[in-house]
Amino acid sequence: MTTGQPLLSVRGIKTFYGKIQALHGVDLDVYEGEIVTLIGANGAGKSTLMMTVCGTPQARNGSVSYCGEDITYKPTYEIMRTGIAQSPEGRRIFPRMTVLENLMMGGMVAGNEHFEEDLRRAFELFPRLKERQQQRGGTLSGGEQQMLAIARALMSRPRLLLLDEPSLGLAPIIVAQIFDAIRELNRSDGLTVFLVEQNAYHALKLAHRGYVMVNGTITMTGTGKELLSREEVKAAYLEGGAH
Amino acid sequence: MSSWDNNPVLKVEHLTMRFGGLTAINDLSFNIGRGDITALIGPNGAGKTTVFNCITGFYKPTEGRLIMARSGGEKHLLERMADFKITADAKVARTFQNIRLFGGMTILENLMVAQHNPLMVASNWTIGGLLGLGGYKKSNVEAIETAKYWLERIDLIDRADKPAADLSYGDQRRLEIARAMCTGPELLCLDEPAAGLNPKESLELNTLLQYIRKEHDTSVVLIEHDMSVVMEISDHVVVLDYGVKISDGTPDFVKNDPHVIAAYLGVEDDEVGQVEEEVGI
Amino acid sequence: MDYFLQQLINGVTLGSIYGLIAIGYTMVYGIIGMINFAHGDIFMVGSFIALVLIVALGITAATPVLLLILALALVLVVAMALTAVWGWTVERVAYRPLRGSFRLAPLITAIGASIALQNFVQVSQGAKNKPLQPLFSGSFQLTDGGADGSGFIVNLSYIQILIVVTTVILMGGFTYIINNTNLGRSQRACEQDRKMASLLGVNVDRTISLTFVMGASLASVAGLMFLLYYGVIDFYIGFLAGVKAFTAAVLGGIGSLPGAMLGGLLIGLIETFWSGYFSVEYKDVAAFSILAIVLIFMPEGLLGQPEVEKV
Amino acid sequence: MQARQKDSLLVASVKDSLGGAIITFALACVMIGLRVDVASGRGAELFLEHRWLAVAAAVVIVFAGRFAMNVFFWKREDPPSLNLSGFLPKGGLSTGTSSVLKYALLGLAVVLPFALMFWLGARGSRQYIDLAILVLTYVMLGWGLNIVVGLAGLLDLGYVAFYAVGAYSYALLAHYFGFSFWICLPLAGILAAFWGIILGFPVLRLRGDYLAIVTLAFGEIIRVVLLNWYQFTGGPDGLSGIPRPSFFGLEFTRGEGGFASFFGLDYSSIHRIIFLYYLIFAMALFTNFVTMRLRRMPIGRAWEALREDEIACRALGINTTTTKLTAFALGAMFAGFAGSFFATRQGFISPESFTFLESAIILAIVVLGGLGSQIGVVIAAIVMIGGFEFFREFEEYRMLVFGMIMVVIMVWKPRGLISSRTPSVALSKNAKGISADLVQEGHG
Repeated sequence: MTTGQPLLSVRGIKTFYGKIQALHGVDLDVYEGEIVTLIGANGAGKSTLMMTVCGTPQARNGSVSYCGEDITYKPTYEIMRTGIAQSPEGRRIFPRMTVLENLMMGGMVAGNEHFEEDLRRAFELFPRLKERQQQRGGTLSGGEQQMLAIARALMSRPRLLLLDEPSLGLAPIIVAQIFDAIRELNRSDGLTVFLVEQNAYHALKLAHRGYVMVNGTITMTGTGKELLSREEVKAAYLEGGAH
Repeated sequence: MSSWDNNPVLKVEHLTMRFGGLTAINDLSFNIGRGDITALIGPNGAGKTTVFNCITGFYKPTEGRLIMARSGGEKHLLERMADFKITADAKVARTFQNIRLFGGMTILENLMVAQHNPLMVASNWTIGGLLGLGGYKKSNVEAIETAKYWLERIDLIDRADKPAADLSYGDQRRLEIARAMCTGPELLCLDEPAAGLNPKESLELNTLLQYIRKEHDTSVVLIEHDMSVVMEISDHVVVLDYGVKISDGTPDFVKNDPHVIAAYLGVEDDEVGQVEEEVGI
Repeated sequence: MDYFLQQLINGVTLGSIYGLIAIGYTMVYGIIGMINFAHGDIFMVGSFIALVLIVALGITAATPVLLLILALALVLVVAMALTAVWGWTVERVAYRPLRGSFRLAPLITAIGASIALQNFVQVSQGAKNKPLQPLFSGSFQLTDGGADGSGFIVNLSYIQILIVVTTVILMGGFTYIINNTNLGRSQRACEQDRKMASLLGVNVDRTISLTFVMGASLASVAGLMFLLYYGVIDFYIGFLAGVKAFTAAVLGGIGSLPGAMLGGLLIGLIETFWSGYFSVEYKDVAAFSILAIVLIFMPEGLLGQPEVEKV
Repeated sequence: MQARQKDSLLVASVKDSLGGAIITFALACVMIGLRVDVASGRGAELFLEHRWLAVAAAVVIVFAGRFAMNVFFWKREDPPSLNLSGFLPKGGLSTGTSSVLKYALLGLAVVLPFALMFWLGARGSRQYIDLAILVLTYVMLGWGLNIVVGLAGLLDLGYVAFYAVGAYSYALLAHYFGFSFWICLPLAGILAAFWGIILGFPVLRLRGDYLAIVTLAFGEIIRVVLLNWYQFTGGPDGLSGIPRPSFFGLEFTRGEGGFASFFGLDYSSIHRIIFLYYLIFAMALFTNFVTMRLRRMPIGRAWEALREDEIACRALGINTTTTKLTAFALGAMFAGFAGSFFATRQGFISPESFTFLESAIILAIVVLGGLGSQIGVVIAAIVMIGGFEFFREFEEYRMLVFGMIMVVIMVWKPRGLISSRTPSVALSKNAKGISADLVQEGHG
């Protein structure tokens, strides 16, 4: 699976917020059809990496390429029209728009002709959203918002889906549902998924490959299973109770 | 009865905070022992920062009481006080998750601002100081001395005249703590002090916190995400999840509590055994 | 009672004009969080463009009614288009270079743009009042003043009907655009979360430009209405009308379109009733006091969203 | 993206310039090409004047200008503007240059009236001294507003209201009670400060633009009240016959007991002008002295901290309400002083002098000068007010240019001309200024 040209390729990117450097030269590849996860502690720079891929903020050094094309300095809206979609950290649902309108925003890039079909599929994936189509985004529960954020991203018919902490603040049962949906999308549609997670256990179980990020650099990489059994990973992220 | 219940510096009783329909904290009670380093931990979105905002007056709790007992014996009901009064009178100081320094002011100035209230008194509310009356000058020198003391502690004395925004992340964190200490607090609330720090900076932070606790008669309560930091330095751990307390005790007690493991792994309680087996912990 | 009815009619007419201007304020504030100080002057420019076009086309009260209406429709469309270019240019020159810069900078450029526009019109069109002969003079007489002629005669003039009807049509069309088109949704999306909008492929800069274009064209409609209703304009009308329309936007809840319309209506009514029953001199004090009171005691306005302080 | 890069420099420049030309045509065709004016002598009839040449000129100028800029600067890979910026001081002036400039300006201000007299004689120098008085008045107002906007970060668009309160306080106190200037000056300041507190109390919890708008509203309310309260304020006719100031009791009058005869000088009206000059100079220096001194005191540091981060201030136990109020009141007090000076200088005041435009100009001086920078205010006042007066011949175009310059300077230097902040306290002797990029501008 990890042969040929990667779909997304990140090389040596350094990103700054003002004077503070958040990424210190990150290399990372995502191949077509994979689920790749990036795990790391709060503030490690995972979300920054994901946003840098989308060009907001832009990297100061290094390059991001997608399908072999350099997109490092493209404006965000152009990047998002090339088949990349993101469900960002904190979900960022438009709170004063209805669920349906949120999905329409997601579908704008894809145009109108597939809208009905895509909508039907989104509702199949997350039936809860169908019940709540006319409800405003801000009134949804956390889990529903997360579902909406993913569905909204899917409405643009992406080749590469970027998911930033879909499990954040959600009850385990909802997390399980969402991860099932991701697995299903990958298996049946061949959707490539790049997943940022703090919830390392589930993420590594789901992913084909994983990267571990500490303080803005990648410290480890391997298949999900490999990383799950590495002592360092365990120590850092599964230290919940027992040693 | 644990040590923190004998002589608590802060008693949180039945604290509840609702935003609209959302209950961020639900009937939360715990004690912060005097002289302890207490850690408030829990997964993201568990309501830790909301607890801090209630303690420091930025939110008014929907229900519940927060009783601050100063070492001199006076008691303050924090839920009834304006936020600035909580720092000024009840002697509770805090730092913020997303560091809030005065970036355009120098490091020294940041520490001087923190001594605003005593300096205002010394300057007779500006009037005396403006006219150049003696008392203010002396207090000003003392304030600079206090600032220097803390600058030496956090090893920034050489950069005292540099703008705070120029500091590295770790230095900013420690400066924010030093600034809070300049208000002379009896309870210091730190919101994720170790977030984004590298191991060396984490270590420096631990040293600073131990020092504060030992030398300054200040109790510390901190929010932390990273369990390893917490286990090392805290005397008492309170674990939150979904706005309720799921565990409360010594670090050793907490880290073996199945509820905590479940919350941290993001799995249901009854899954814990299976998951532990699977990953071999 | 009859006097009251007359004031009501006048107030609704005035309120329609304020409402049209207020939309420009509320949308721009909603989308980039700045008070477009030059918007009142865009309204004034729109009014002048309409005046020039009316004179250039030779429209007078003597023009046959059908032709008159067609010609005015033409004036309306051309004025909307040209004023939109003015609105676009102001945004492009004075605001866009400062996006993401310090908050005070665009405020100063807005004030600068306002001063420049006012004085540009003063230079190019002269400082004198420009009176326009009334184009429609007819009216419906709603009451006859009683049998003995001692009562108050309530008039509903054609021009008032024209203003209110045009406003209602435009508001309807505009609401449709905002609620049901991709452009409108993009605008609302930018308002609520600009970064997320760009993550969904929305060209934020273009959307903001279009917001200015829409606001300016509505302001030009208000300008034409103002010209027809009062029959006289000068280069300074933008300031007061602008402040009042802004008050309307704030009263209705800034960022909210129905709020702007409601606020416009209320300000129009308050102003006419205050003038009718209390004192004409202090009618501006009434408007300014409402602005202050609303901002102090309910800054979210009637239909706005309360802001939550983030710590 | 690629398609755009294929265009050669020339083609791209032509395209862009054509766009600019079309926009210019759309802007100009009606507003410049046709002018509606009232025919004199024919009642209120309107007639049209055609000026298509002006439109053509505008279009050509924009096309040519954009074309040149495109070819030489914007579209080039290596714009020469990069080299050009090397000549400009980075982040404003360095501390050294700034302090040299400060003393040079101070020295110049001290000797200015006599130097002018020496060169131009009493008659010839009068208009320049008058202009210098005007500039100094704006410097003082700018310094006063700088406390509110520059230090405390509170956006005040109604500052002129306090200027009006000061002016009317003096005029009315002198009119009804016959108080002299020297009694009224502090009273005017206190009254203005009092109004500052009254207006400030309800509005200071507002943030940002909302605060700006409410202060604008208050400014306008005060003006409209002054305009309509005939019995008390004389309405639009204003108040005249306001007493002139005296030099320690000596009036500037001809004959026995006047200033000239006391000092054995020949009477000249220039004495009073020079006295007014030094009066406003002293008042401005006093404003500056107090501000600089306060900056080094807890209250001043609290103002700046408030501008940097209000929430952090609250967490440090600072009462933000009273801190804001003191800034507001103090700024108002200096405006009050300046107002009573204005009244005594003019001898006549009316609401016309206190329009929103005045507030906008004062704010522009503060922001263009560089928020919080005292010397910046001086430079901006000289440029804006002095430059403005020098263009008196182009009466018609002056405000147009004024507005455009406000836009251009802000776009060019959003942080103002002098944009570095001096620390209020330092351990080392040679502490550097802080770049304005780091300094916040406040939220209130």
